[in-house]
Amino acid sequence: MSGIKVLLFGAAADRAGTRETVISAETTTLDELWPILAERHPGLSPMRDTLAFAVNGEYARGDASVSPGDEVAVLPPVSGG
Amino acid sequence: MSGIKVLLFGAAADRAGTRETVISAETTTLDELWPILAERHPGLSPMRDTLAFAVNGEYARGDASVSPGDEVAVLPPVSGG
Amino acid sequence: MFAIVEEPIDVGALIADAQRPDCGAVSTFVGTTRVDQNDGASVEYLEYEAYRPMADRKLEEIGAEIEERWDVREVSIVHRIGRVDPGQASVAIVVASPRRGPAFEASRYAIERIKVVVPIWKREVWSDGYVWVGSQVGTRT
Amino acid sequence: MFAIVEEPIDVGALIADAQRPDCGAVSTFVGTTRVDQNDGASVEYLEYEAYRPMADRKLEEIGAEIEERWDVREVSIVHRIGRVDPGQASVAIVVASPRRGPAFEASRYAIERIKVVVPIWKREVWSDGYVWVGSQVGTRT
Repeated sequence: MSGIKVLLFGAAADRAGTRETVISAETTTLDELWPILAERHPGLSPMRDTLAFAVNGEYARGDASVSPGDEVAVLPPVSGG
Repeated sequence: MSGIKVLLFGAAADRAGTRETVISAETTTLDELWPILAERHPGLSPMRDTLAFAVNGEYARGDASVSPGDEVAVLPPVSGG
Repeated sequence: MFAIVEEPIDVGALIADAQRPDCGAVSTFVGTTRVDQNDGASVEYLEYEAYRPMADRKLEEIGAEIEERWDVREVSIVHRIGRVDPGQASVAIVVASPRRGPAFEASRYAIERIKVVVPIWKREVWSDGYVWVGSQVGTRT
Repeated sequence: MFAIVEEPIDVGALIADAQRPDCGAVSTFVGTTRVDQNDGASVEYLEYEAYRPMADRKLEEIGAEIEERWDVREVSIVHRIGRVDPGQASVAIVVASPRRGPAFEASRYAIERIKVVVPIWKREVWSDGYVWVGSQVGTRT
């Protein structure tokens, strides 16, 4: 029940058709989480190379560890200002 | 009666002790007007190299012509902003 | 002050708050909704969303970077989210410094950094659909 | 708007007036009275005077130079004269442009040009006398 919470923003939320999803997984990495997310939301796949990720509110690289209870955010290119 | 009106500003007015004076002269140049002004207001003399001049509201060089009825302005280094 | 708000930004108040006797310069940048036009369509408004509280924290980090690099005495960054109509302010940056050089440089730095690191996204809502800026994802054909 | 005024400058109103649907950026510079201190004395206020109407015309010329060099759609320069207290605005420059680069560059250009060509002078009134800035003429010993 305390899976990995995944938040999606902007174009990623748009392509996924949702703003939030929970993935049940043991401790893993962002790179290993991605195929699970992309399978669940195929519309995300073409965006892969443009996306950044955050773990618990801070930018993280693909080899960053994520565990149940963590919050992962899927971040398209930012366009504030 | 329609001499050359000379306006003084900022530090120049301060050193001259006046903001306006009229010099009776035929058509002349700024360079030739200066000794008359400096004699009348000796406090101005030390400022000579820092001053700019305007004739009828536009910056003018020392060889600019001035005639009775013209307005000459004595401009210390500007310090707006 | 570093804030993400949903209401119009009172830029005049931010500037008034930044004016200080130990500063001679206040540089302000305001980003506004610009109406692009093409193919007979035009932008009707922008709509912003943010990942909070990460976005709030990134604004504060930019403020800290500025205070480390320049002699500034007051930095405010306010970003609006939600719908922002044409000509309205989406972001305001106000920097007060003893001297004008640092004030200009720091305010410019702030807007450039915002566009790179702050998790905020905008979509342009056109008369014929929308598009997420930067992703080219949307409903315009 | 190009103006020399004797009252406080309403910077917020100038910015609001500059916001336009065809612009994405408004850059504003506000010069304020900074309290210098030395030898146990401090600046109490500044006092500005202008050679008018030459000063008004020079402000307009700076505006024309800016519109020639950059794609800007709105330029306002307002300079206050008379007494300006600590922290108060003596000058405000507001530039609106479709893009931020020209807005920043043009507002910076305006303040640099003002300090060179506009016939306005300030004296610092200290607790122990005054001094005309730039001329070092005054009553401070």
